[in-house]
Amino acid sequence: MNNIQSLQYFLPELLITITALFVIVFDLISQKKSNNLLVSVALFCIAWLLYQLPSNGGEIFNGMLINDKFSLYFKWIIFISTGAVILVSKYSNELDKEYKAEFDALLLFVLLGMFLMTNSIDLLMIYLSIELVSIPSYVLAGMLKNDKKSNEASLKYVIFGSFASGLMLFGLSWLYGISGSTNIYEIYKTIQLIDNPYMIYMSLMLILIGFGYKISMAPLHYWTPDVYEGSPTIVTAFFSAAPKAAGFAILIRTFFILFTSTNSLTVDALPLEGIDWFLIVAVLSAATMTIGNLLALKQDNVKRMLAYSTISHVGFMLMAFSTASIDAIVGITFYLTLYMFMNLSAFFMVIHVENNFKVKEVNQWGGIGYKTPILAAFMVLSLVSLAGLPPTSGFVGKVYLFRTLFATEKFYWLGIVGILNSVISLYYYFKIVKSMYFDESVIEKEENKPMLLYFFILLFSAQNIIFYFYWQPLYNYITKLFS
Amino acid sequence: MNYIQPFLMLASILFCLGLYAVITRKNAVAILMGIELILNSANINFITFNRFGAYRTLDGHVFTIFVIVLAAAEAAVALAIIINLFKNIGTVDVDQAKEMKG
Amino acid sequence: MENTIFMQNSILSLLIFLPVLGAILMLPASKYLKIPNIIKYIALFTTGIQLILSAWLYINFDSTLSVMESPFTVQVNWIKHFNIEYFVGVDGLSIPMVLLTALLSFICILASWNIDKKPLGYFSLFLLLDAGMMGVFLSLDFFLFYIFWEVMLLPMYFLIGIWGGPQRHYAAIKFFLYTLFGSLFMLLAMIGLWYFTAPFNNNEGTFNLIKLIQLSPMIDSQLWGFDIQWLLWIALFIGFAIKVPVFPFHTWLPLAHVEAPTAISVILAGVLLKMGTYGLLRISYPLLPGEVVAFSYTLAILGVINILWGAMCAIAQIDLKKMVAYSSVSHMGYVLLGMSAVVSPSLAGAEAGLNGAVMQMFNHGTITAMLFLLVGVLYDQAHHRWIVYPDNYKDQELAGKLAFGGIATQMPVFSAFVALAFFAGLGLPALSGFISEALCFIGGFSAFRLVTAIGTLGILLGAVYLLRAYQRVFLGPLNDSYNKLIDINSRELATVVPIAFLVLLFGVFPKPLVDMVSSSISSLVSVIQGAM
Amino acid sequence: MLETFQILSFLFLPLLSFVILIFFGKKLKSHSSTLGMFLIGLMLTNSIFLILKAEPYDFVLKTYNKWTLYKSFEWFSTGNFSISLGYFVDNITAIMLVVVSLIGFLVHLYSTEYMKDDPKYSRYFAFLGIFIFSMNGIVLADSLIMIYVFWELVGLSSFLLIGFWFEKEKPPLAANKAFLTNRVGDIGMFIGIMIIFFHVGSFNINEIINGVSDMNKTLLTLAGVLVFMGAVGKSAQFPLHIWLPNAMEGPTPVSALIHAATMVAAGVYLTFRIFPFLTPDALAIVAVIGAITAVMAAITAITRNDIKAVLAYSTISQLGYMVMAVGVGAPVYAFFHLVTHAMFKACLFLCSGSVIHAMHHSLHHLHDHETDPQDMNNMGGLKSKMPITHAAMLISTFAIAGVPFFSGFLSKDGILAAVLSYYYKHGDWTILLPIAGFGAAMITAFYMFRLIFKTFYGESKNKKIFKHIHESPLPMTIPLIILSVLSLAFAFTANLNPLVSKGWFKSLIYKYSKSHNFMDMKYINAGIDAAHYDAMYLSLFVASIGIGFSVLIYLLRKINPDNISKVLNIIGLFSLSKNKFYVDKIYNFVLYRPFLKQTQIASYIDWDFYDQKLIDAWGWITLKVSKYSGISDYSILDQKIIDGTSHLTQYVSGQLRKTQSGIIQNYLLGVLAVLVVIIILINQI
Repeated sequence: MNNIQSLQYFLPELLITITALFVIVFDLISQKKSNNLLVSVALFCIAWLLYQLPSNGGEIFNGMLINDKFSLYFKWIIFISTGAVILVSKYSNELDKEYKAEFDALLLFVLLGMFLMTNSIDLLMIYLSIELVSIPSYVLAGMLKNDKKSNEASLKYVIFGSFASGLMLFGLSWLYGISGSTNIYEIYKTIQLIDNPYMIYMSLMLILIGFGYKISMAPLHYWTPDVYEGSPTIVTAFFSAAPKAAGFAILIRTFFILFTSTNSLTVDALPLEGIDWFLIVAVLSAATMTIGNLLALKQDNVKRMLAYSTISHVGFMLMAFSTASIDAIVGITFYLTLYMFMNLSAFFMVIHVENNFKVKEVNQWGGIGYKTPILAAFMVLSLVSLAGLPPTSGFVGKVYLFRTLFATEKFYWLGIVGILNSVISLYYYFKIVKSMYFDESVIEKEENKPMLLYFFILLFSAQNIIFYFYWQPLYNYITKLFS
Repeated sequence: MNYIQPFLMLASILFCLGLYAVITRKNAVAILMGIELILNSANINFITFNRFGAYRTLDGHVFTIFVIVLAAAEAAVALAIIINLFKNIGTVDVDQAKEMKG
Repeated sequence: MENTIFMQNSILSLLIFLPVLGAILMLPASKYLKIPNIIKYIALFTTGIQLILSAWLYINFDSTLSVMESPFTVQVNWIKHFNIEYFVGVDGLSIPMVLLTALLSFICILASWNIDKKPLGYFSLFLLLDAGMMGVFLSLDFFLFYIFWEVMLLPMYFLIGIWGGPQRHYAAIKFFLYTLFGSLFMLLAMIGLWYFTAPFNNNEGTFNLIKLIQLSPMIDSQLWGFDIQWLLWIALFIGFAIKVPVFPFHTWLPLAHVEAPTAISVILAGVLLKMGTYGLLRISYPLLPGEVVAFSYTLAILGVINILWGAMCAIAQIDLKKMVAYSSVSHMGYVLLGMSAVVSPSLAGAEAGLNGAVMQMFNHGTITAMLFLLVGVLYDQAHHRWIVYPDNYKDQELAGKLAFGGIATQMPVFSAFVALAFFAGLGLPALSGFISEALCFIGGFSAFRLVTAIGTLGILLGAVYLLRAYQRVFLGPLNDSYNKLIDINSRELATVVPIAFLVLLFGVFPKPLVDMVSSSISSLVSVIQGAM
Repeated sequence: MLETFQILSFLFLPLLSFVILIFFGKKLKSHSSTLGMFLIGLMLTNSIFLILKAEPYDFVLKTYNKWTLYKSFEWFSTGNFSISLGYFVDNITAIMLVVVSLIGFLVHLYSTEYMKDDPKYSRYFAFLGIFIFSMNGIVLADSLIMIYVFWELVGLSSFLLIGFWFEKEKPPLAANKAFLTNRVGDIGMFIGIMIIFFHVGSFNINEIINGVSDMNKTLLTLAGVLVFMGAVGKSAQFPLHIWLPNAMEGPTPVSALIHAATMVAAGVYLTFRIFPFLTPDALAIVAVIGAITAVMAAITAITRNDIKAVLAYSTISQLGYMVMAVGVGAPVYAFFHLVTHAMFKACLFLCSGSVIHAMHHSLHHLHDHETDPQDMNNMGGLKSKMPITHAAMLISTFAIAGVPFFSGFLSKDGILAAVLSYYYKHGDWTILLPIAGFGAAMITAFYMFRLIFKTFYGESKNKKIFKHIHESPLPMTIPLIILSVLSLAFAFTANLNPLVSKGWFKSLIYKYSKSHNFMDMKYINAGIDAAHYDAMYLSLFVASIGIGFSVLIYLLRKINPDNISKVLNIIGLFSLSKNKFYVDKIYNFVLYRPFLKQTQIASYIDWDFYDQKLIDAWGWITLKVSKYSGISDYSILDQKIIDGTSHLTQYVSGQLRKTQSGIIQNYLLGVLAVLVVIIILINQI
């Protein structure tokens, strides 16, 4: 489809770009007026456009992007979480109000990048979209200009990020060399004919590094805790949700199409002959979840603990990915959806606590359970869900992840590692619960009650219960994406 | 005659040098330079493959141009961050930035 | 007529969800109704209704009908994708447990009347716990069962962790991790069952426990060189054994019981422990009869170890509550022993054993509840419950000396009830403990003679720890520091008397209890004997 | 129907007494005893009506009517397994019911005076009620399991009554000891019952007797001995006799009723009931245990100074006789002795109670709380002050010593004849049985007269006390008179010759010597008949020696007992007796204390070691390592929560944390290292 025709499938992205630019312009001319209304309206329009967006476009922009149900779904969840972050960001006490417009614009650029990540099918677009997400993210991490930690976070992020994307780029260049094309469907055709798997292996590994860095897979997880801790909490909340979804979207699409026996997202995949990358993913996923959980055990900083918890959740999702069945990617998509919301809810709670009670360490959370009883109760729900216990949706999601493992009868050992890990994870999640309810209170009363934050925390936590009892519609919907 | 080998060798050497620089240099700017080396080694690869692969399109070349642009953008952001770092802790030695760990 | 049918269809769901409703109601009620103790009254009212409903259930219960024929059974599709059903029903195995749960919940609300620390949290969590317990006993769908099983976990964690004794955090976490460890195994087994039985059911996995009775014995494959059935059994057994608790997994129990507030100890010992054995009887036994046959000898040995080890440890305890806690370990051993009898060559023995086990579940529930309640009464007044002060007691003058002594002179009625509970605990005829213990032994003996013969030592050891404690605390010259104690008051009496009545009733006239369970037991026995 | 009602009234009347008195005793106050006496009196009348229906053996026609009443009710049933409760009444049951009711009634009467000032007056009578209820249950039971049920209940009532004065130091301990010791026996009994049940398929005694024939003999022996263990406990046979002397901590009328006349005889009653299916081997064991008990207790009794202790050991000794009699195949004489013993021993105890009562009042008068009112060394010369008590006690002492014209002579000689004939038949080691039997008879005569002489004769040891001694009031002396009359031989038979006698009593019980599953009873009975003259002469001889020595030492004081004790001590006999054969001490050192220690070790292992170390720490290595990790700022909870694997995981976590060094280049190096490793591994494949 040519470029002009393709634009009809590109309207949300266009509006995002326009909004981002306009936010900056507005900031220049508006003399410190709040842009909340503007952003809200824009977000609403984007949502409307997304709602209008057809999902049968196929390849657009001359095979650079693709428009399908899979990407549309991911766009939705990415949009919701990013939108929530943008709306909630006005409550953040850390951010300098002067830079609010820049913050919004940067977030919108990242949103654009993530949209592109979900539907890139060309190596160039893959690289560009990842960079489009990364570069504003470096800035976001360093938003607090005078804060040493924030500065350090952004430094580490930029070095690590460009290093990883450099490696990926090198891998991409080899892939290009092997196949002579940059479109992944074309490459897929060529790769099937090549009988020396070693070259493909090399580029596969390098590309995995690029994607792995985006989703914090071990050993690419190193940046995560430091960046999460140093960044403003609102940014951390954002990092822990939407980019992970985008990363998984691009990982699933690229790896499923490129490195398996099939080029479609609707049938179970087999590895290419001689290239058993499933095993590598399995091993790495075991490492990821183990590292995430073990390191989370001894954390005192809540944000850092949640960072490690994010890593461990990525491990769980990779665990299912290693089976490369359709059930697995349905499970991952499903879990990702649930995870994003429960995690955001937990992070919003952290924001709320930091704003109101000025505490950052777990053991300072004492008595919060009685100071804000309702939020704390929902926080418990989110934590229980993160730990994967009934009666919460986290449990349902985890069941699906484990199920794929047992259903495909591969990697039973991985299942055991996974189960052991979920036991370990209980400990640190419940450390927070314990602190909230059992410890002596050292904090003062809740000062203000931001309604929007309340709303999002309750909404995102409520899904833990709702999708526990009625996950079926959602799951069915996701299943249809892959048929 | 196939001249592809030397170019690829060059790219690989550059890649390794880049890695080496990234890992060993303590100066943040030098690390950035190492990353540029990695990116450029990939660029050489792209161009080499496009030239010797007898591919009809110019995908490789286009790719390279985009990478150069992106590298510039990245460097701009990175340098800004490094300057800020210098403002905050008075050095660009990355080893000094280790407040967060564990 | 229509009313009856409506009642029949909804009674089980009502039993489960009424407490949830009560818990939800409490929130606005506590905020807007300025009536003192409104929360407690709501809790009391809810559990009271639950008790009445369960009594209605008992009156209309026909033990000769199987679950599928019973008018109370409700089976509705819940999640079609996995064939998960909202499938609740009641039969001879579950009805005693349902009655016990309803009764003890009601009594425990009464017993927690003096909880003044965050009553809203306490009572709403308690009601959630109640709902979870009811759900476990009424579910006939494994998935539903598992959900309720886990639902109980969190309220319990908080109830111990916030309202418990000095070591409550430790106890709560320990209870939580232990139980969770077990339930993970159960989860594995559940998924395994679903998955491995699917080939025999048109490739549709099911969690329906009644269907699985037919399906699961067909599992014939192997995994890592082990029979799948064996693996499933082991996983289920570990899951349930922790709850029972069976010997090597029992150490959470004394701690949790000691640290929990009185009412929670009652629920823990009275109801939660029974879930382990109930789970074995409800799930492991009918689903994996072949493994039951192979495993029963081990089960008998574990039961005897429980009996003796628990009793030995109880003898050495100097904390009254801890002693009672260990006595639970010992008493649950009887249940295991009775359950192992199912492979007995004599049908009479097998039935005696299983009936004994189920009755022991009920009777121990009542007896131990009484024991904990009474210990709680004493603790409320004396603020400690040492039998003998420990060597490292804070007051070195008192260390190693008898803590109480001669309380019976001061609190005659209270002591009489304690004596009743203790004698019931040591299996005195005419009190309910005797019949079930004797049946467990008779059953166990018909299957495994030597092991059971060793186990009968438990009769002696049980008497040793209970009577020694009774003598040291209640008899002998009155310790002058306790001449201010007041005898049991009417609220406390109200908690104890109904249980005491049941203990006496089922000791003298066990027929209602036996009739309730025996036909379900007979069919269970025939399932397992069919696999031999 | 009426019959059933009549039989069941034996259970319900005393139960009613218990229930009313326990709930309304406080209101009834002193009327409690009246109520109890009324109900037990009804029961006594009832039992007399019942025994009148019993059919004696017709010695002329050699036939008897099988007069039995039986009925059983299903208690509960699980389908294939059911337990029934029922009664089985025959001559023996009827006699036992009379004995229990009679002594029960007399003890009630006696207690109205003896317990007059006790604050727990009504509770005392309530407990007596529940005792009589459970004792009747044993007597009426038609099945072993029912016997077991009531067996435990008499244990309970015994516990309650021994520990009646629980505010004192010793009674609770004694009560515990009694209950627990009995439980040891009960375990055996329970196992025995189970063995028999799974071979016969029934608990009913008659069905068992008919059904055991094809059972493996060794197993049956084992089962028999195990069931007999119950009797060993309850009837205080060696080695479980230790509880009975302590049981004397209870009120004296209770000792008379429970620990002399009825409950302790339940063991003998049980052995009597199961006699037909005990194998000869099992019977031999029974006989030996009886013999050991008889001698041992008798020897111990010699050196007791507490008046009740003498009687307690004498009870043990006499019970040993009865058990021995069953063992040698003469259950009829065992039962005979049971009944005669019930009368004279109850009388003895009530007499001692009367003496203690008097002593107590005297001491109370003197405000003396130090002197032991039960110590015979404080008595002496009471004959003049307490003539009725003295007369009654003397009569019953003659009875127990086996003096002709008294009831003991009849039953004891039957037993001795049976023992002698057993030796005649088997020879070999069985000589020990008659030696034990006659030896114990001699010693019994000796120490019983020692008791009489020390208490009632000679000079008063303590004049002050003596001055205030009075004869007990009428409610206490009437039972003494009745019981002493019943200790005369004429109460049981008109004929003085025990074996030729066809007295009413023997004709009632004679048929029970007729049947045994494995032995020819005719042959055994003939042997007993043959040995009886030898036995009679011998027993008269040993009894007179015993009495003679007693007269010489304690009445005439011709021989100093200390010298004799020194002589006896050359073979250690005196200190053995003095220290009760060290049984208590041995148990204490070998069983009880090590066991308590064991439990403490068990508890330690369970909690301090298994839980705290293994479960919590999963290996002490991690504990040690964590010392070096230098991270010590956890809260106490965190320290403690190093549960299970988490110790290990915490450690691993600590180590893993070092990888997150905070230095960005290390991160990059880590990434590269993993990449290289993977690539190398891929190459390997």
